[in-house]
Formats: sequence, C-alpha cells, structure tokens
Amino acid sequence: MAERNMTMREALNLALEQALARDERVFLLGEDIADASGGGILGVTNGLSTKYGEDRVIDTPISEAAITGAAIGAALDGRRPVAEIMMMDFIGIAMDQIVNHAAKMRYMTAGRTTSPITVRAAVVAGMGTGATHSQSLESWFMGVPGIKVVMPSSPADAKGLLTTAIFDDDPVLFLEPVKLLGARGMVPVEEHAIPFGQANTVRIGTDVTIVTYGWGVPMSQAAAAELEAEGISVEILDLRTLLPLDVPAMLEAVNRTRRAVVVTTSVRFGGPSAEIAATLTENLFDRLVAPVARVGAQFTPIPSAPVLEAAHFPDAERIADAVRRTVGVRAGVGG
Amino acid sequence: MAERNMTMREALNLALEQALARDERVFLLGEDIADASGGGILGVTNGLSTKYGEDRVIDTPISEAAITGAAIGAALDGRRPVAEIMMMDFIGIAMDQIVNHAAKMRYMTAGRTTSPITVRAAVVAGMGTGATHSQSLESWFMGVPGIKVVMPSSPADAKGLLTTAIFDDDPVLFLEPVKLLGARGMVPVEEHAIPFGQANTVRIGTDVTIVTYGWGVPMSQAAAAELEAEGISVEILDLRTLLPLDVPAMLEAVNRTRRAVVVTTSVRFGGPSAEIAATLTENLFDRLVAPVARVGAQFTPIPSAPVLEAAHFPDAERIADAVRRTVGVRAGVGG
Amino acid sequence: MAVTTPKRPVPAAEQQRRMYELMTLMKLTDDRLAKGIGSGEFLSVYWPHRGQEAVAAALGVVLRSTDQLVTTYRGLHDHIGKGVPVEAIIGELLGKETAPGMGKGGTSHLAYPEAGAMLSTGIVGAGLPIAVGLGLAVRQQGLDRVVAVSFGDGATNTGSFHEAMNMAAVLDVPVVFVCQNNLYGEKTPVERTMKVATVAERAAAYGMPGLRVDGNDPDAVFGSLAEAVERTRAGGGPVLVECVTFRFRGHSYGDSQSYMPRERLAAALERDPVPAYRRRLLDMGVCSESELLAVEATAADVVDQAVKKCTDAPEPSTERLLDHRYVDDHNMPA
Amino acid sequence: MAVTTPKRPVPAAEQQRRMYELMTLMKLTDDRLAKGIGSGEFLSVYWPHRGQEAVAAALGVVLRSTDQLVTTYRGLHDHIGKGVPVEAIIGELLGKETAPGMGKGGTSHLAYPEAGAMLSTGIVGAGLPIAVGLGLAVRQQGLDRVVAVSFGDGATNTGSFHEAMNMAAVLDVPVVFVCQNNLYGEKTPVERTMKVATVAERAAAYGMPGLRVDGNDPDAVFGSLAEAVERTRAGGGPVLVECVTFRFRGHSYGDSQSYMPRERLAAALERDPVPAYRRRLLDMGVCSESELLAVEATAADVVDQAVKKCTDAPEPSTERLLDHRYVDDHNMPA
Ligand SMILES: Cc1ncc(C[n+]2csc(CCOP(=O)(O)OP(=O)(O)O)c2C)c(N)n1
Ligand SMILES: Cc1ncc(C[n+]2csc(CCOP(=O)(O)OP(=O)(O)O)c2C)c(N)n1
Ligand SMILES: [Mg+2]
Ligand SMILES: [Mg+2]
Repeated sequence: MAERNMTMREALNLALEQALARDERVFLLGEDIADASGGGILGVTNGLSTKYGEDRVIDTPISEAAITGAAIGAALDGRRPVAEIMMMDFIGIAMDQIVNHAAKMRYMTAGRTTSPITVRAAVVAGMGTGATHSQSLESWFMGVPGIKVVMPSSPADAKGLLTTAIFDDDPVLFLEPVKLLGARGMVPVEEHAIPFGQANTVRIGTDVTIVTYGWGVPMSQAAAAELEAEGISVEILDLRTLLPLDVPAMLEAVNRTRRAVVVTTSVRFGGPSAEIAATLTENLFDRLVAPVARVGAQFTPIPSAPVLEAAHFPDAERIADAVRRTVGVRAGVGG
Repeated sequence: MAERNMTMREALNLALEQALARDERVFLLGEDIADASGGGILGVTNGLSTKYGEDRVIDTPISEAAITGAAIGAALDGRRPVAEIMMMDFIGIAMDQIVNHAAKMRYMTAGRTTSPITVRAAVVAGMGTGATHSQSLESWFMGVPGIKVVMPSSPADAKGLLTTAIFDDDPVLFLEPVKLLGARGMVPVEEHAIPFGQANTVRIGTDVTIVTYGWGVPMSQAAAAELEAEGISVEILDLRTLLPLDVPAMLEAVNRTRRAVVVTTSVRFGGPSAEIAATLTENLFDRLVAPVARVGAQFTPIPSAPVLEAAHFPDAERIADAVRRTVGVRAGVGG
Repeated sequence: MAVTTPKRPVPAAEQQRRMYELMTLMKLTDDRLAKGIGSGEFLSVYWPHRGQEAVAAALGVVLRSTDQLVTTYRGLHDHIGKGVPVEAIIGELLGKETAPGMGKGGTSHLAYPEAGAMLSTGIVGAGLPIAVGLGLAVRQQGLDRVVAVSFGDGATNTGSFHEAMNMAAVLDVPVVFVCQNNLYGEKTPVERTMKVATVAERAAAYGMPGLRVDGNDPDAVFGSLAEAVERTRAGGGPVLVECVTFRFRGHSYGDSQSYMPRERLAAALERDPVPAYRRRLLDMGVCSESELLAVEATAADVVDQAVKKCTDAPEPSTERLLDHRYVDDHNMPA
Repeated sequence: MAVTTPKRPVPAAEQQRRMYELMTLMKLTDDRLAKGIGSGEFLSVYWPHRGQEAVAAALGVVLRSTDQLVTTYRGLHDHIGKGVPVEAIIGELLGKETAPGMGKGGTSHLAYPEAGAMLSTGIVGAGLPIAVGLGLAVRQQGLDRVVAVSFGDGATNTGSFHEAMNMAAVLDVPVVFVCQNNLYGEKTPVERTMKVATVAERAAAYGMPGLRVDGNDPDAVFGSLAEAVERTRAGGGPVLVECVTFRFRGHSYGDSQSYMPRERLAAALERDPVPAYRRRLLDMGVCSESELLAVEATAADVVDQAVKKCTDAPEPSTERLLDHRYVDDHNMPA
C-alpha cells in the first residue's frame, strides 16, 4: 500500500474523511468540529464539513450527554456516528450514556439492538492544562463490559484503528493522545483497518517486556534506547486496545523475557496497569523472575504548574529506573 | 459501649440521626428522602425529616449532577452535606461533579477550599434489578485521587464508618450493599466512629487470606465455613475502605498465609480486585506460593433473569473453588 | 398551552374503538402482572402503568408502524400501544429464553424494533437524547418517520431533558416529546420538584411548541398528539406534549403509597380512563355493549395465552451468559 | 426582559469611578498576560476576558465583600472585581509557590475565599450546581449573603445549567445567575447552539425572573445586577441576569479567530466598554482627565508590581507534589 509521511492529526483526519467518503451512514458530531467553528479545537476534523456538509459534520451545543445519546440513537437505527468529546476530562458528563446505554444495549436486548458508535476523546496529558483538562481515565472503561477501548501511539495506527472503530459493530471509545497529534510517521494512503485486540511489538528485546500504549510508547522507546547503551535489551509491546486486550501477545512476550514493566500515563494506583499486571501475574506466576513493575502517574490530581506536572507524570527516566530495578541492574550510585 | 441488635438499615439511620443531632452543619439531600416522600426508597432516611425538618433533610428533583454539586457548594462553606444517589448505577450523571470538583478541590487550591461531602449510594447487586440497577462501580473511584471510598459489611461497621464519613474533611463515597441492609448485628448505641484505612480481620485463619469487602464478606464467610470442614483454614480481611487502602494489614495477613484470594461483586476484569492483587504481588512476590486469585462477577452487563444473574455474580461456591485451587487442594472429583 | 383547541384532529370511530382495545389490553396486562407478583407467582420488579392507558393508547393509534418509540421502565403500556406482543413483554418480565431480550434486559430495558419499539430505559431522562439521535437518523435518511419519546414529569428536571430538548430544536429533528405527567416522581409530587405549573411551558426555553392535554381523555390526547406528530412529520420540527394523568398503583409494585393523600388517589381512581372511555363509547354509540364485551374477552384471552406460553417457556441457559456482549468475543475477558 | 427599566438602581459617582478603576485593572491585566504569553515570556494557557470588563466591574461593585462568587476559566476579571489581588492571579498563572493554589490549580481553578471568590472551574456549566449549594449554606445559616455565579452563553446548553436553575428555584436559594453572553462558545456563535433569541427567557422554565442587559454598559449592568442582588438578598429567590457582551481575543490566547466575521469583531471593538466608559465619565463630569490618568497609572503600577513579584517568586518544590490531596495521607497511595 502506498504510504505518506504525515502527522497523527492528519492521519486521524484522513481516516474520518475516508469513512465519510466510503459510507454515507458515517457522520460526525461534536462541539466546534465544523469548519465554520474552526474545524475542531485540535484541528482533527478540519476541512470535513466543507467537503461533506454540515449534515454530516454536525456542530452541537455544549451538551456531552446529548452528543453521546444522539450518537447512540442514530447508531440504533444503523448509522455510524463518530461523536467527539473534546477532552476526555469531560466524559464524566457522558458517562451515563456510554456505560448504561451504549455499552449495555446489545446485551440487554440479546442482540436485537446495538450501538455501533465511536466516541473520540482527546487526552491532553503533560501539556500544562491542569487537573480538569489532562486526565487519562481509560481504566473506568476497562471494567465496563460492552465497550471497546482504543488508544493509538503512531499516525499509522491512529488511522487504521480509527477506521476499525467507525465500522466496528460495537461502541468504541477512541482516545487521542494530544502529545502525539503532531508526531509524524509513514501512513498508508488508502483506507486501511487494524484489527482490535492485536498488540504491536514496536521493539524487540530479550531482557524485559514493557507493556504500554499511547504516549507511553514513545516514552518507553526513549527509555529503551537509553537502556540499550547499558546493555539491557527491552521489548516494547504497544497494546493499541485495552478492550479487547491482547492477553496472548502479552503472555507470549513476557513468557520469553520473564520480566515485565507496565507503563501508563494514567495514575499508577487504580489505573489500567493494575489489570494488566494482575493478568500477567496470574498467568505467568511460575515464569516471572521479578514482580511485574508498574510505572504510572503519581496519585494526585494533575497539577498545572509545569514543574509539578512533570513530577506527576512518568517519563523515560522513571521508566528506565523501573526497568533497571526489574532486571536487577542498578545504574550508578544509589538507585 | 452499650450495644443493640439492629439491621444495617437501622444502623445507617442511627448514624445519620446522631450526626444530625450533634452537629447542625450536617444535612441530607437527595431524591425521595424526606418522610413526605416515603423516607428514602430503601428506608435509610426514614423519620429524619420529621425529626430534623425539611431544611435538613431535603427532597430534591431528579438531578444527580445538581444534588452532588449542591452538596459540594454547601461543603465549600463549611456545611457537612450527605448527598444520596439513590443507586450507584445513577452515579454516572454525577461523575463530573464528584471527580472534577469534589475530589480535586483541595488539591487545586492548595487546601484553601475543601469539599467534605458524603455521597451515599446503594449498591443493589444480586436482586434481579437488571443491568442499570445493580452495578458495583467502585473501581472507577479507586483511580481518582482526592476521594475516599467506603463500603461496610456489617451493621456496626455501617454506623461507625458513616459517622467517620460525615465528619471526614474529604469527600467520601459511601456505598451501601442493599443485600445486607436487612442483615442484623450488634451495634454500639452511642455515636462511634471507625477510622478509614483500617481493615478488619473478620475471621482468623492460616492457609489463605481472602481480601474482600461489602457483600463479599458474608459470601466469603459462607465459603470459609464450608472449607473449614475440608480442613482449609481461611482468614478473611474486610477492607472496609478501598481508598485509603489498608495495605499494611493486607501485607501482614498475606505474608503469614502466603496465599490470597480477592473477592468482589464487581467485575473480575477491570474491577477493584486488579489493584488489590497487583499491590499484594508487588510487595510479596517472594513470599507468595501461589498467584493471587481473583473472584468477581463475570464480564457481562448484569442480566435481569434470575438464573443468569446468579451465574454472573460470584457466590460462596465459586469462592470456595478459588480457595481450593489456591491452596492446591482439590475437593472431590474434577475440581 | 390551552387544554384543547377546536382545530385539533378528532379520532374516527374506528380509531376510538382501537384505542379502547389497546387500553383494555394495557389494563388487563397490568392487572395480571400485579396479581402475579402480588401472589408470588411471578418474581420480578414491576412499575405499573395502570391509570395512564389513555396516553399510550392514543400514542399507539397516532403513530404509524414505521414510526419509532423510546420509553421507560413504566412503558409497557407504550409498548402495547406500539404493537409489541404481550407475550414478549411477559416473557421478558419472567426472564424467559424466548423473550425478546432473553430475560437479559428485563422489562425496563425492553426493545422490540420489529414494532418500532427501539428502547426502554431505567435511567430517568436518558431516553431523550437517544430519541434525538433516532430523529437525526430520520433526517439524514430523508424518511418521513417520526420518533416519539415518552417520559415522566420527574424526568423533566434532569440535565438529559434539557440537553436533548435543546439539541432537538437546534438540529430540527422529527421528535415528539411525550411527557406522561402522572404528578409524581417515585414518591415526590411534582409541585415539590419544579416551580412552574406545567411541563409544557418548559418547551419555550428551546424555541419549541409545548402543548398540554388531559391525559385521561384518549380523544383529547389523540387530538394533541396527532397535531404534534403531523406537524413534526411535515418538517415542523420537534414538539413537546404534556399529558396530565395519574399512576394508580404507586411507583413500583408493592409501593404502599404512604405518602399519597387518600383523597387524591380516590379522586384519581374516579377518573379511571378505562371505564370512563367505555362509557363514552357507549354514549356516543361508537360501540355496543356486546362489542365492548367482545373486545374485553379478546384482551383477556390474549393476556391469558401470553401468561401460559411464557410460564411454559424455558429459562435461559447459563451457557448463554457471555453471549451478546460484543459482536465477537476475540480477546475479550470472561 | 426589557433592556433597561427606569426604576433600576443607578450607580453613584463613587461607584462609577470604582467601576472604571476595576475595568482598567482588568484590561491592563489581560493586556499584560496576552503580551507575556504572546512573547513567550509566560508559558501558560489563558482565556482572555478582554471586552467583558463592564460585567465584572459592575458585579464587583454590586456585591458585598461577604457575598460569594463562582466563576470560570474566563473569570479573572470577575476575580479582580471581587477583590482578588492581581498578584494572586498572575502567580497562579505562572505556577508559583506563593500563589493561592501554589500553581497546582492554575487560573482556571483559582479560588480566593478571603475575598469571597469561592471557585473557578474549567468544566463548562459545572459551577452552577455548586453555587446552588453555596446558596443553600446561606439559607441554612440565616445569613444575608448573596451568591453570584458567572458563566457563558454556551453553558446554558448544559444539563448542569438546567438542574442547577431548577434546583435553585425549588430550594429558593439566594443565587444570582450571571450569564456573560459573549455570543460565542469556543468558536461557535450562540445562534448555532440555541433556538431562542435570549438566554434570559430560559429563566421562565424554572419560574425564575430573567433580565437582559447591555453587558458593555457598566451603568446598565449595575442597574440590573443591583436589582437582582437586592431582590435575592431580601429573600426574593434566585434570578437570572443575561449581560450581552463580546470577547475580543477569541476563546483562548492564540486563537486566530478564523471563524469570526471581520466586521463583527470590528464592530464589537468599536463598542469597547473601557474607552467608552472613560468617555462617559468625562462627559458626565464624574471624573476629570487627570483623575482618570491617575487611575490608569495606579492600575498599570499594580500590574507591573504583580508581574515583578510573581516573576521573582519561587517555583513550587516537587516535594510538595503529594501535599493537599487529603486532610491526611494515612494509607493513601503515592
Ligand atoms: C437518573 C435516575 N435517577 C433516579 C432514578 C430512580 N427513579 C426511578 S423512577 C424515578 C421517578 C421518575 O419520575 P417520572 O419521571 O415522573 O416518571 P414516572 O415514574 O412517574 O413514570 C426515580 C427517581 C433513576 N432510575 N434514574
Ligand atoms: C463540559 C465541557 N465541555 C466542553 C468544554 C470545552 N470548552 C471550554 S470553554 C467552551 C465554550 C464555553 O462557552 P461559554 O459558556 O459561552 O463561555 P465563554 O468561553 O464564551 O466565556 C468549551 C466548549 C469544557 N471545558 N467543558
Ligand atoms: Mg411521574
Ligand atoms: Mg460565550
């Protein structure tokens, strides 16, 4: 397939555009997403209303519950709505619609009705936007049977996974790491779909497996590069989707390396790394030579001041430290 | 202290009454909680408006966001509001207020403002009320820095913990297991407070520790009684609060028994047992002789039909099976 | 916001008869469920609609079969009006494998899309935004379908009501908002939860017309709903119709109604829409006594047959527990 | 809903002068922050209030120091009006240890209870229910305090607005709802998000009075707010006041305003409330040119001093990261 170098923002835009072009059931709704309103606060929907009309790229009032509910209703009648919650921090307002309606609909009606919506939400971690504009709340949804949860780490994955999300027959929460919207990579130009539940080995290694996703991936790559110089060989598994969770891939990798570090930008305590670590340990108890380590954000609301925010979120250094402890190598003095 | 035999419902009512009597800053608000509206749909607030007036036991419209927000505002001015979300399933509607406002207020203002609210919510698991009236969603809150999460398993704990919740200087989510509202026990008659973050050993044992809370406690006790006959000695630790989490008590117990089973009525995957198991394993990796087992609800929306609902939720039998597997004893044929 | 206006559509005799048929079926279904639960024969939660039959019957007659309905836990009468078989309802209540949701949903989550009954919800107010989405789908597909969403007075205090009404108006979707104002939300009377005298006047905040009608009079409800539905179908945008009625058995089955002034309930029972409409049809000469008896006998028979069939039906197999969570379970947890 | 009525309170000369002082301080603060961010001197997100000074100045003068304020991310002018020191604001924006929230909150979460500034929120609409609770506390304590909550036009489409307005009316709390209708929510003009022409008329759905006023005219805003506040203080219940104004710099600093018709912005800039009020005070003889120059010099000095102090202040120590999560950290995770 032909590829082009583009940003994740452009890749997401292209996925939306190709979905709109291919299937007239697809439409977008959300706040400020039409070109008349700037084409999306982060530019992801830029140009689409001009091309596909305001009946398919719909600006809404500030009404997250109704945005989500309207998506559900349209999906119930066979449409393929892509709803935007501008930032994941606002998803609390849509929580009832997502959890009690979208996620449970198929089950409660034994498959008579379904809710194939995509809810896109930006995750603005690490950009100084403060406690109510920076949260990674994906663990809330990992415990909600009926929903799927996706977070890409590269432009190509963003495009392929968003395409899958839109045409998936179940409700999908699609999280966009704002830190990476400007990151570039080669992306298939034609429509392409990446299946859910299929983790991606973004780095091969032998000493330890880092299990991560989203912004965790480039941070882990930086740590791995640093560790390579110290002779530690790190494998990195990008989960891509948290639900479904590619447990077979996780087990295969960790069974080999026998050591694992789980990295998330979400809080360490009570965050998604808990389930990932628990699943690994349950399955590989006898193989693991060290406890599964977890690197996540400190257990605080996200501070606005840059110096505090940097201390709150994980970084390559903290990941590298966790890896060093896990492989039993202590670098330099102290440790 | 003098004690009286009473139900958990009566114990909760007494805690509310004593708080209202002692401190004029305490007031209750919620749907149908005044006596003119039946004194609470489950009877917990029965009689209180008659005694303390409708200015302190306030019936509200069906507005979970505003109920919670109004509690936060009043708390911000030093009141001690106790807000009722009739069933935990409706808490999605209040999620933004709880997570973005109540939980973060103290931190975001460096302590200048606080939100010492109590949010009471009934958890109606296992009573045939279906997917949107039966959920145990406490894991959502375990990842929210700033809130405290409480769930009692006995009438005495219910009273002592609710008293602590009301007078605690932080926001508290107080969960009431409806299955146990009618369960009886001896309860101190005078006001008493049970500190948060202090787990309770409800059964002493040597072979394995069950870590649980709420309705999980009586289910685990039933399993333990059954297992005793098989010669398996089970310790049961009732966490009482998930945040703070009494990690020292967990580690002390599991360090002794070297085996642990975590029991929740919440989903097993993505539920609270993940963090509990991960924490145990991280700290006791070298002591554990078996992986920490987790017993929870199956990963489905909660079915309404009784036979399916029974298959969804854990029960004493499934707990006993997990214990048997963990201690390496297989009872009877198959296993 | 007048109670009736002269120009409103008037039901034809055939429509009146149909409304009576539906009301009878709704009433007898409710009676049977109440009896079954009261005696312990049926083990289920149930939110009785008894007393609100006129609204649902008129809605059922006004809507086309291709129109869609969204309703609540208290909407079994709405389902019957929309053409959902009583058997499907009772099967779901009893949690049987043969029921539309296989008992997984229960009646508060009943859907029967074959009859246009798209959604029921146990979350107060939550159906309204979803109805807006169904309306959006109508608009996008250029259909002449109308979506009706039924909800209570208490629901109009939820944020969902506000967001949905506003969005419906802004997006100009063909949704008729039908408020069954039974004067209570659970155990709290409506005057304790809103400072306005009517629900209908809330429509003005969205630039939407609001009608108010006697919800115990099927002909009057028919008039208002027919006006609203046809206006909406013709592209006139969403409308709110408030139907003032009453709930005879309290919030859910077993509610002692301790909070209810005796005289208020007694007065409401005297306005019972079912016998009142029966009298009217006789007085107007729309039906003879024997025709009405036949209608009642048929309805009784439908309910009896449905109960029998459902009682005999198997429970769902626990092997089906994990079914219907996802379109496919690849790498999904158990 | 008339734009002004003759009986409304009129500001005294001293109040007018005070309003001009406040407007000047608000304007210069905004100018300085915009300059600092534009040049890269300050690294922060900022939602400029420039253009909306008249509302916040009138609110500041109408409210007593014991009254309370709830506002938003765009509420730094409201804070200034309420008496929050500019230094506290800039310190919070720069994330300094000396700031009221130690930089933990940032300006969108600023609180300064010493001046009655109880809450700012970055979640649209979320402040309204919280203001209702502050009002409830007033009622329960028998105080004669009024709570003012400031929010935008876009916020009136949120479920929070509806639930809060209704609950305020039902609980009869002393809350004045102040909508700063700047005609845009982020990049979307108000006419795309509601079908009614005014926000004020939404009050009727709650049985609450709604006023509408020219939000660029400090004297007019003073009149409406003073009327509303005194009515509420006297036990008359909550009121909604819509102040129609404009946002000069777009949604947040750096917004290119590509969505904004040039003429619309140009026309709004011509109605800039700060120079317009200056002219009026001169014309009315309330202040002399030299008095006004002195006011402006003082304000400029306050802002300069504040910037200097804040620039020199230390960053918060990362050792304080875990502080202020809970009253005590016993058994809390890290
Ligand atoms: C969001 C939410 N809050 C509370 C409840 C509990 N509840 C169920 S029905 C009901 C009253 C609803 O009143 P109304 O809307 O008038 O409908 P009615 O039951 O009278 O038909 C309440 C409070 C709920 N199901 N959902
Ligand atoms: C619940 C929520 N949804 C969306 C946003 C993103 N957002 C921030 S400000 C804003 C526009 C608010 O408009 P308005 O209420 O008119 O206030 P203004 O910014 O014009 O002062 C939006 C959509 C948010 N902060 N909170
Ligand atoms: Mg009602
Ligand atoms: Mg605005």
